[in-house]
Amino acid sequence: MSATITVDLEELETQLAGDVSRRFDVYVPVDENGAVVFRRLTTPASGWLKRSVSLTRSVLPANKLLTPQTDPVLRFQGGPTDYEVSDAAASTDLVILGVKPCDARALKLLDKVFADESDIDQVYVERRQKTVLIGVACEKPEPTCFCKAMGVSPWSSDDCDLMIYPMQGLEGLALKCSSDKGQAFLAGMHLTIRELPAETSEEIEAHYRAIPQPLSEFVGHPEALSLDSFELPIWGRISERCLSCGLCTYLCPTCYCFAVVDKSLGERGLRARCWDSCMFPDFLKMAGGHNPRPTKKERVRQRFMHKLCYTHERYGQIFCVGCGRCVEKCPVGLHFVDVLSQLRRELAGGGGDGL
Amino acid sequence: MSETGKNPLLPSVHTIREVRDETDVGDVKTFVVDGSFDYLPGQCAMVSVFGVGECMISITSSPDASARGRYLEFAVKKVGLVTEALHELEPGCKIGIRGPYGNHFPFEQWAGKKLLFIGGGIGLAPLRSLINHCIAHKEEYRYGPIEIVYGARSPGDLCFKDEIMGHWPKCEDTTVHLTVDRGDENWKGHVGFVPQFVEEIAPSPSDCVAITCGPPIMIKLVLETLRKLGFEDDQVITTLELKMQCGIGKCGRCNVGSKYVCKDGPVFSLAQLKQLPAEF
Amino acid sequence: MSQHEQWQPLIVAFCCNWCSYAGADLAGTSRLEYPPSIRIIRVPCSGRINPQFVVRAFQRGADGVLVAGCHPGDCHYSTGNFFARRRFLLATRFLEYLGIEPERFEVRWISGSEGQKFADVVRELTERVRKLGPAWKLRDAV
Amino acid sequence: MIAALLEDKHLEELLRARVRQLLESGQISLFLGYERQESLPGILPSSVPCIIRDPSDVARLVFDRVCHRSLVKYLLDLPTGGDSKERRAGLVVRGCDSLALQRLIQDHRVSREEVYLLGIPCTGMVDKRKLSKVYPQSPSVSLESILDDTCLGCDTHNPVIYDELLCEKVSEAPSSVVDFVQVRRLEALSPDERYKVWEAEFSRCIRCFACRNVCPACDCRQCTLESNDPGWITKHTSISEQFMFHFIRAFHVAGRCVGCGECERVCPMGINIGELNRKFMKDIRELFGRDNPKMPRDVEPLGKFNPDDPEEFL
Repeated sequence: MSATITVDLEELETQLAGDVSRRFDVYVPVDENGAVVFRRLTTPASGWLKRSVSLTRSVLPANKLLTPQTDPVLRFQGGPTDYEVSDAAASTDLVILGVKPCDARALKLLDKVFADESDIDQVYVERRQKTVLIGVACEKPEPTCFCKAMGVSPWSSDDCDLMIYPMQGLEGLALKCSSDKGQAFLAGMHLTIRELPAETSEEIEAHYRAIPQPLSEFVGHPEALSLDSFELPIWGRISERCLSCGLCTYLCPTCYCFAVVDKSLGERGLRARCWDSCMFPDFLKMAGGHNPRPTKKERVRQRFMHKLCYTHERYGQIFCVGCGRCVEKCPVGLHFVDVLSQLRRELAGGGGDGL
Repeated sequence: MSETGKNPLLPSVHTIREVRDETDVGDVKTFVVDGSFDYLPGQCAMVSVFGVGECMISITSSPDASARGRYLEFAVKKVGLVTEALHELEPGCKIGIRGPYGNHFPFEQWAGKKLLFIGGGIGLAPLRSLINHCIAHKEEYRYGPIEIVYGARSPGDLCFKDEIMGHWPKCEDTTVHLTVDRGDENWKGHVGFVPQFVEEIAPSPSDCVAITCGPPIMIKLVLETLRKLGFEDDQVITTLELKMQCGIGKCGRCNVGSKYVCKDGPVFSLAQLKQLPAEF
Repeated sequence: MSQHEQWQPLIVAFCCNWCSYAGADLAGTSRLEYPPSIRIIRVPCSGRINPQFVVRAFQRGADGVLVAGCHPGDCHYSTGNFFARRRFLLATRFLEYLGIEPERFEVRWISGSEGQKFADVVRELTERVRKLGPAWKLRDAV
Repeated sequence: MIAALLEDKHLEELLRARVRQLLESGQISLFLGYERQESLPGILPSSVPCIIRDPSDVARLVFDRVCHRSLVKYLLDLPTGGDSKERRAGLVVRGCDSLALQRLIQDHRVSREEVYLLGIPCTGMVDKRKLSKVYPQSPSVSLESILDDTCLGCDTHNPVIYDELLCEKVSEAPSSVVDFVQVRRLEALSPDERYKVWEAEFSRCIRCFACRNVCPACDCRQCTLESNDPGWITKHTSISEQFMFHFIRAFHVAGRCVGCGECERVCPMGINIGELNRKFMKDIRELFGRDNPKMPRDVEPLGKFNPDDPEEFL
């Protein structure tokens, strides 16, 4: 692993807003009416870099930039006997600055779905290759954060190309390269780089290591569920309060379900992959009316079994990175930590397995 | 534009060559489209009407016939938006097709066995691909006698009449048993539901593979009948149908437990199905 | 500027079958001149017009939208336009609140004998919209 | 202690005792109430909806100042008709909940006879964002400083329908909502400026439908947004479709919104949905002379007319 370095904050800011923005689409977190969202860097006011790296986690995970809510597949034009169809899948050279380690880890998990199986989604893979992830170590985690419990370290550069450590008291901005792509990107900016002595590097790590994350301790280290949990009574009980909205899935960095939806305006049309949610009642409803998951019980069970059991069986991983968004935002508190806690009690009571 | 040109959801555009009405009421049509690709019986393709959407349809032509005639056949029942739009189309119209998707019927594993096909209504569509393939390769795979049990609501609802009443009964060592839920003045054949009919025919389970496809309630009762007749779970093959969007195991729609119907299915043995959560 | 003069705004008019459509018809048979860029959608009654229709028209290419029905008291179904009046009192304000220029949207009562009024309303609306230029605010694209 | 500000132990005891009686006597077959979520380190306390069917579970019930979400819409999930007794439900209603329930009753989605209402005069819930700034340790916090803005402007603290009240009525103050400060501020802008405001707001929308699903005025059996034909919206999220979605949502609750503020509270993206609803409230007030547009009546402003309504379309 390469050493920790420092660069001049203003110099980096100028480069990113200038030359880098000409070569890449640069996305950074901004605060819009209290909601942190990623926006394309166009005409930033000076000081934006410092603001961006000091923001808390975004409402929508950074990794959703690679799987946008409406993602064109193809365009068509003409009538039924003379359609002209063109490929509309696009990928651009992308820089995402301000990625939290949880969201970066989520991309590693999504790689297993989109890039690691026999049917590779080339569009995703291409985007992934063309994206430079600039992470930011978590200076001030939210009370709802529990990434440590899910095996993510809030300062680790492992899942990013470059990592920023926005720690106070250093001369300049501390950075670490963690991939060849990151190295090349950094070199392309021709910044004045100062290498930090090993002990400062250790101090930085110690600083981040010491930042408490109380919820992680509460969550512990969950293990995967077995298929036996499918029949537990808990699903009927906890799902009673679900609103059947798609908030949890749309905010979840590891949720990726989509629908393929056509839209035509006159003779022209667009087919796109659009986010969809297993919490919506019609998610699995078929044209004939049959719905294998007709009530909230089956749908809530699907969400948690998918994350805790099915993905583990298929990809060897629990699909949760502990970002805490569902904990913070679910309108009825039907979130990962609460469900996990209730599952543990139920399994302990019933002499069940795991977790 | 995708530089690699490997957009997995991009269909190729095919022209409809012929449209055949399968049933008297006109709710099932077979579409013959120009062009083909390599596939095996049981596999599906994503068929799309531009501006309306896509749906997963099993390929009903046999791979042998497709390869010879450079065409694909899809038998489509009108049930939803996309299939309704498809039914509006005529020869010369263009549709999108991508595939093939999913696994196939494990016909290579049935050497020396008797084959029992049990179909209901439009459920004969995927079986038809397989039946024609098995008949064509009967000697190669040393299959035993072939029995086909097929039923529909009424005589007018029976699909693929040329084959069930013409071609198949004439094939060597092949028997076709037809039944309808309700007969009419011209119907001389059996009247009754498919599962009961199977019970009456009472095929012997020894050295036999049963392959069934039809409406969910029929499949459920047929499985029950086969169990009573002494068929083991691994002797029974069926297909699952779930809403699908991508066909490549990415969209997260058609999972049953950790399996994706579009990729790991649609063909499952009863033994495999029993390993999955009952949510289909 | 010359481009703007060339440009013909597209006006979508929702006309009730019994009065306003007959008014439009009369304007035509009386050979009254009004801009040809209007597209009339005939509906049974102004009470049938869901305000969503107006948004949909802007989405799909309209630069201006006219909603026209019988004068209050003259509704073929006796009260349909009274309901429409309430609905569109709110809808006009709401569209404006969302940022749509009020000049682009109009509701008028036009009877079957008011061919001249129909022609005048369409002409005035078209001219107002022409000054504003093409509508882009609610326009959908693929 | 903030915890003490949030709780009312006496009321909770009354509630539990009464629910136990109701369940044991068979007068109701289930009770819709709130339970406190398991306390998590560093995380704001939160009470969530729960259904109690067994009298021995009444100890789970709470009523405190973090009981967000209205319970009434859960009634729609309960099976009805036939032999089902599930709809013989008891529930807690505050002022805003009682308005919401009246809405469902008017729409024939719930019948008054099948529900038993324990009324609780309510002086407001706390705002989680305000609370998070002072929680857990802040020596002296006034309740007013952490109350939800909607609650601060509330003029219906006391339930308008109930079978019994669990405590004394509180005095009502005139609502500050009728000032429509934000609506007026937006009205003062130019159309282009207003469009920019809404474009920015709607561009954040992720169509999770939390606003719709939580709304007691959104009680249709089949939502128009889910109808394929004509397909008013698709799953595509162009800004045009976002405008259409918010137009439909707001218009469908125009004259029906009870002003509970839930839509704004649940929106994860912080969209100003409430200013759309309040615009309709303000216009209904001005145009049709309804002093209190959020108070459900037999027929709503858009379901009736007055021949003397303002005439602007001659």
